[in-house]
Amino acid sequence: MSLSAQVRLRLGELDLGVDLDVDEQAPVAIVGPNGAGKTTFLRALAGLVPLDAGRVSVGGTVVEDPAGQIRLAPEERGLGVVFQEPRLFDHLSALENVAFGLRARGVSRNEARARAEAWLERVGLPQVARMRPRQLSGGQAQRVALARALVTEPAVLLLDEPLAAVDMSARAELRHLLRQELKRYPGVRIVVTHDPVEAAALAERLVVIEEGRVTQDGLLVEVTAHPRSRWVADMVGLNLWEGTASGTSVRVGADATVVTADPLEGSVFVSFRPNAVTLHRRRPEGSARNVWCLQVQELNPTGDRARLRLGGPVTLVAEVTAGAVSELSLADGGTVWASVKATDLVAYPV
Amino acid sequence: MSLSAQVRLRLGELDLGVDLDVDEQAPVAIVGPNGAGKTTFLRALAGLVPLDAGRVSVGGTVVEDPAGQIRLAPEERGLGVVFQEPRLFDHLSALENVAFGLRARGVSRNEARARAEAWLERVGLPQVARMRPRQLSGGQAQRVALARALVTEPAVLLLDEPLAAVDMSARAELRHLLRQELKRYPGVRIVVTHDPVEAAALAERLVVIEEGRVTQDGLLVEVTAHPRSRWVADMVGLNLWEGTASGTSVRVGADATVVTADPLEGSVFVSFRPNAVTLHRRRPEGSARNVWCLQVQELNPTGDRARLRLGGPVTLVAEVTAGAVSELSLADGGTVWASVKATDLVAYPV
Amino acid sequence: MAFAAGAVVMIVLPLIGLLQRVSWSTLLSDLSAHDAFVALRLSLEVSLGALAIALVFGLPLAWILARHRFPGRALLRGLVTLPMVLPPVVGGIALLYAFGRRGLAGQVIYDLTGWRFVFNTSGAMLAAAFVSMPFLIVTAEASFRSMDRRGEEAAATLGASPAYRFRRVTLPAVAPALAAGAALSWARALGEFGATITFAGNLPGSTQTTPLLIYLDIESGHEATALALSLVLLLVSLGVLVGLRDRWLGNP
Amino acid sequence: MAFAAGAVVMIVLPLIGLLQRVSWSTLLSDLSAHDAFVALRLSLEVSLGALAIALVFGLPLAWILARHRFPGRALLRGLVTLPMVLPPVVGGIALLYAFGRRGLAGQVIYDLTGWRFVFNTSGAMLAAAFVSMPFLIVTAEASFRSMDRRGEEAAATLGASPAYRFRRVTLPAVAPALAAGAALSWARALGEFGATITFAGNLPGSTQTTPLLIYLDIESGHEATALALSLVLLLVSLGVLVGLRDRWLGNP
Amino acid sequence: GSSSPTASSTTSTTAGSSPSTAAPITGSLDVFAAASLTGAFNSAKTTLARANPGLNLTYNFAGSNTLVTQIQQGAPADVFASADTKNMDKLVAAGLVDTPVTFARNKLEIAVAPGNPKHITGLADLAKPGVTVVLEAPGVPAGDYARAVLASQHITVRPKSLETDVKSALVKVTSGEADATVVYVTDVAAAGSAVTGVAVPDSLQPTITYPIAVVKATKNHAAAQAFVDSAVSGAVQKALEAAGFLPPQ
Ligand SMILES: Nc1ncnc2c1ncn2[C@@H]1O[C@H](COP(=O)(O)OP(=O)(O)OP(=O)(O)O)[C@@H](O)[C@H]1O
Ligand SMILES: Nc1ncnc2c1ncn2[C@@H]1O[C@H](COP(=O)(O)OP(=O)(O)OP(=O)(O)O)[C@@H](O)[C@H]1O
Ligand SMILES: [Mg+2]
Ligand SMILES: [Mg+2]
Repeated sequence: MSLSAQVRLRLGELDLGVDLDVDEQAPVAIVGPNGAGKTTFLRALAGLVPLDAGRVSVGGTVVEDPAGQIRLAPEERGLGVVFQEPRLFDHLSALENVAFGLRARGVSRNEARARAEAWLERVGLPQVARMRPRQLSGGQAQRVALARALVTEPAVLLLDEPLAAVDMSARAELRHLLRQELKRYPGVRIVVTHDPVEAAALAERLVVIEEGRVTQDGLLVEVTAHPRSRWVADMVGLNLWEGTASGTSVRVGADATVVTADPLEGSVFVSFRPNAVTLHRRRPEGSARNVWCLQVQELNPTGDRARLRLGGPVTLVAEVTAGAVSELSLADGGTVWASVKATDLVAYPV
Repeated sequence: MSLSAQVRLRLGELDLGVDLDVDEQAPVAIVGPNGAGKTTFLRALAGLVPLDAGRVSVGGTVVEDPAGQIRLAPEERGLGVVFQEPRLFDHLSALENVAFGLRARGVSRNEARARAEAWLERVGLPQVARMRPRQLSGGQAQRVALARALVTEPAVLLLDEPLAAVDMSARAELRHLLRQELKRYPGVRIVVTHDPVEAAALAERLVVIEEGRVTQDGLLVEVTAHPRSRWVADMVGLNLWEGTASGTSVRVGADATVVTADPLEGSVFVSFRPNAVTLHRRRPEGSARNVWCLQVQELNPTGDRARLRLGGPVTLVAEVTAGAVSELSLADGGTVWASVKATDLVAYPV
Repeated sequence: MAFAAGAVVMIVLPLIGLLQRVSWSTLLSDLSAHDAFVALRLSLEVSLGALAIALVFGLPLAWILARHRFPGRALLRGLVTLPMVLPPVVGGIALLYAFGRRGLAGQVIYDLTGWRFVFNTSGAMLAAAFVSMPFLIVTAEASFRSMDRRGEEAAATLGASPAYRFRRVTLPAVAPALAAGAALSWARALGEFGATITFAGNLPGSTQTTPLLIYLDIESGHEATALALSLVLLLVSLGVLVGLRDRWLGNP
Repeated sequence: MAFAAGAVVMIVLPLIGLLQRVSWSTLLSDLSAHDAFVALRLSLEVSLGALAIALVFGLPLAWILARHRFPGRALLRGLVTLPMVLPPVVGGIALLYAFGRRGLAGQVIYDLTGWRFVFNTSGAMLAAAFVSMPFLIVTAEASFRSMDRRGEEAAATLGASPAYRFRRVTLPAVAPALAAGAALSWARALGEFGATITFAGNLPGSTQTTPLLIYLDIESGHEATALALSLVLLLVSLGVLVGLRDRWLGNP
Repeated sequence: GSSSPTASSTTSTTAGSSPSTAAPITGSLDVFAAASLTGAFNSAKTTLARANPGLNLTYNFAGSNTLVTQIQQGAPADVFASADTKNMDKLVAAGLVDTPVTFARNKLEIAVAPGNPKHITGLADLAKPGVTVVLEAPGVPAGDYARAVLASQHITVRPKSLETDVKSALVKVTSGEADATVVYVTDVAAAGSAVTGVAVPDSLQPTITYPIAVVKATKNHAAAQAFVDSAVSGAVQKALEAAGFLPPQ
């Protein structure tokens, strides 16, 4: 069983052109900015919006092909969807909602109930079984929707931000559950997420969609280590510069050149981790050439560390310990010297 | 201007009893598990669900007091709400949605348009002004809803997970915007969030609601450093044990006693950071008494680090470098020795 | 508020006027004197039959009008509302042309099966359905159109067939509007008069529904009886509407 | 699908039957010979007037029935549907008792202002409103009841007064159902016959609406004219319903 | 001894004094007339208008019973022309009208499909098996008259339907649902070629009279009286005769 999709469609301002082949080996995570077309892509796979062109096939069966006049209805495609909003059936109890897909497939009343109950338990909500959707909190509703899709065990599973409304502690647990479920799930699994932690926990392959196009596609570790767009870099928390390399020297701005470890030529990306940045009260001595005097534009303490957004000849985010913040008496608007070791800069061709 | 609320109400299974006084000094973040009653609490403040008892006053004016038969309508309370779902008006364009509150308050058509346009720009969506809500993506819709509430500049601002549907990179930016807006906002500001980073960025005070009750309330740094419930500990990413102290020795389980730095007596909480845990292939030598042989229950690589859930005589989460994972050849299901220094354990009375 | 009171006055005052004129002392004898109970039973039978016809035939049509695009849809949508506009007698004549023994379809049916609608309870039902079905169709169509379809989409991705979806998701979602439409349709069928008399005739026990009996009472000068009978008709329908609708709709 | 076709047959076949019998050659002379155009104009005026009355008075009532709890609500909800059940002639008599010159309210109004509804276009409107308003009320109430109120809540927190909310949020949300209700109500008013002739009389130019003229044509043996006139009535309403409704409802 | 609702004692054919050569009628005049008089009264209107330029004549046609209710409820009628004496008597009893006069008579006739395919020659044929007959319901004058005549001849008819008025009975015949019905000659005449009439012998004809009276509350008594006179023996009477009504005598 595998999914092969060439999706071409226009919807309002969106011009979607995404090619994606997914096999049942491992779950795939899709990430991308708001409005990039992630939801629309899933909807197209599910048969909820028609393709203008292209083709979608599931396990070798063509389920949609505008040129060949083929278009299977959503219920004929054997897939399950968790939508971005819960979309529970208002007139059914939480349990009946979860049992719906089973009943629709002809599973007996008792068995459907039992399996639905088991799944409600798994998503941590055994107590809401008899409640109506409007009596549930936002997060509870989304968890019921998750159970409703998972219980039917379809050949293709499409999840659109399944954990966005789930609270942090429950999220860790649910993420764990989902990870296990997805891991052993014998089908195609695609998860849209905004959370890199979630992507890392759930998938091995990461697909980035920006403005209706796939901009990166590869193993998660590969994509997160070598971001190719500002958006991806922001998402994985790396600094990213684009520049022109000649040898180990890369020109990344009007007044700024950095030195990297590996020699390259032509257009390159340079990325580095925020915690590779060292901050100093005065210009550091020694041979480091990647040194700038920058202004603190934003200071965000998070636990025992702090993230700083610094601007000047270059713009970068630095992460330092809380101790360093007070030691250097850093504050919004102040200036500071920042240095990065050449060996911490990763350069790769555009 | 300040808000003083004693909210008592029952709704379905929820028994809500929350007392909260908020002044205009700084924003307050509310966190808590799904179904804890956070949304219901905000709805009660807004006048969307009636109190059974208690009282709500805004800036000295009692807006609701069941005993005194006082109950102002939501539109008479002068507050703004961002709901958990966008709740945009389907028949109005994004721009008209944002302008709605201004028009309702009698602002002229042109001025309302101009201010709405400015806000759409601020939430990063100038291009969707003429689109209808059903043409927006989930995240775009929620951002429009955010602009719609902020543009009216009400005396009390209630935000229910304003950034949950926003993508990571836009979220950083929007969080920054929201942080600035909330900072200079001259009114009462309450934000419900599931994201500790968001709470840290937006608020100085953190209120934890669990099962309809306030379980912790204090400065953010204070609450996150001294969690008093498993939920809070999970949220801030700390390990938390409850135990009985006699001096520096705390009994935290049937077979487990830990040594802390500060002597205490009676029931105590013990918390420590996951990265305070050191892992070893074999039992470490020396004087460390906080040493256990544990099983790896889960292993989550996140960037250059990995989080491990370990179980045995005690249960804890450890964070180690990616290097350590391969060095110790850690894997799901394996065993490992874990130690924590007494000085890294923070103990405080229950 | 004041306007709402105006509406109540406009509707309730005439009913009070009726109540005033009913001669209470002779009410029971007025009613039992003639075919009142036969007519009432027949009225219920005919109006419920018409409602059943409207539901079985009208609902699918409403669905198709609401959810499918096809050439001539706008026209068809207009056509199905026309029986409401037609003066009842003309409606009856039109029915005769279509389903009478010499009618377009009636002739065929008669020749094939020997069945005829005229002078027959089935004819009264057909006449009542003809005038009342549009109310159900229009209401149902509007509700099918305006309902939120996201639930249906979710049901489809859960593997539900269109029929299963319709039954388990769509119908429950539009239940309040459907109930309103059914109530309108039923009430209209219960009050139906002109088309029935022209098409089906007037024979006690088979086509003489209560409104026909009331009309005859008025024509022959038995106004008191007519009013008494109207009162009973009103009470019956009030009982059904008050009793059933609230339960059906749920109480918000 | 087959059932939907059945519904179409049931409704459209009689209309085709009518078309067949209209004597096309004499159509124009049939129509221009008498008060046809006067009656048509009056019909439009009366039915639109009735619709206006239904909207102004009926809509607030529907709102109150849908959104407020008060003792007797279920009863009132049933009461407002009764004019649909009442045979039209009885409805006319009831109107006379209430708003006739000697009626409960009519007497008072006449004594105070010298105004009378009977034999007056306003009376025809009142009669048409009496029978047609329930359709609007029931449909509007159902839609007010079943609509998603989260938008209204959001509007309230944005500072919108109840009236502003109603106008800018509630009405647009229920527009399709309201349009359907208004169409039903208008069509019923356009076809109204029994209550009008009884209550308002049958005076050319002031109360003789098209259905009344059709009735007289049939009474005096001019069936061809009656059918021609019915046809025109149908075309007018078809034009209005097809032309306006699709625009009003939006095309999904 | 037929029990048919024939002329009442209050009806007289001699009331009314002015001859048809009276001065022109002027002012506005509201005539409430039974719906079955629509054709005749409308065609007389043209003649009346020509002869009386100052006359503003308005008809209000409806069922006699409806008209009675309207007049009782204070409707602004000047003249009431009824299709039966029973309804007129209600107004007489209530003192709302002057003494009525008979202005027309009618006869019963059997109406059958054009060309008389079932070969119906008289009332007796209505009882033949295979002949579908409809009659008007009890209380509807035409039905009561027909039943009285049939009873006097000991003919037992089993009608398929008891129609609420003459027109719907006639429609059953024109549409082929029924083979025969009994209606007034004027109805057969008005229906033209849609039906064929089979005469009922004069010897069996009941007395069917149409009374007319001035409404007491009239504001234009002279014109009202003039219209009544015209109905008895003037232009209106001529139109009635053209429509098949019999003169008052
Ligand atoms: N029904 C529609 N009509 C018109 N345009 C639409 C429609 N649905 C989507 N679009 C367009 O497609 C774009 C992408 O929408 P989509 O929901 O696929 O984004 P997304 O990647 O899921 O974003 P998010 O992360 O915010 O959920 C929207 O910005 C909108 O312009
Ligand atoms: N209308 C209602 N009827 C019955 N019970 C309700 C209703 N609304 C809320 N509840 C109950 O109140 C509980 C709390 O709901 P609420 O929406 O306030 O939670 P929350 O803290 O906002 O959760 P989340 O983080 O998932 O949004 C729900 O679990 C539900 O049982
Ligand atoms: Mg999306
Ligand atoms: Mg919530």
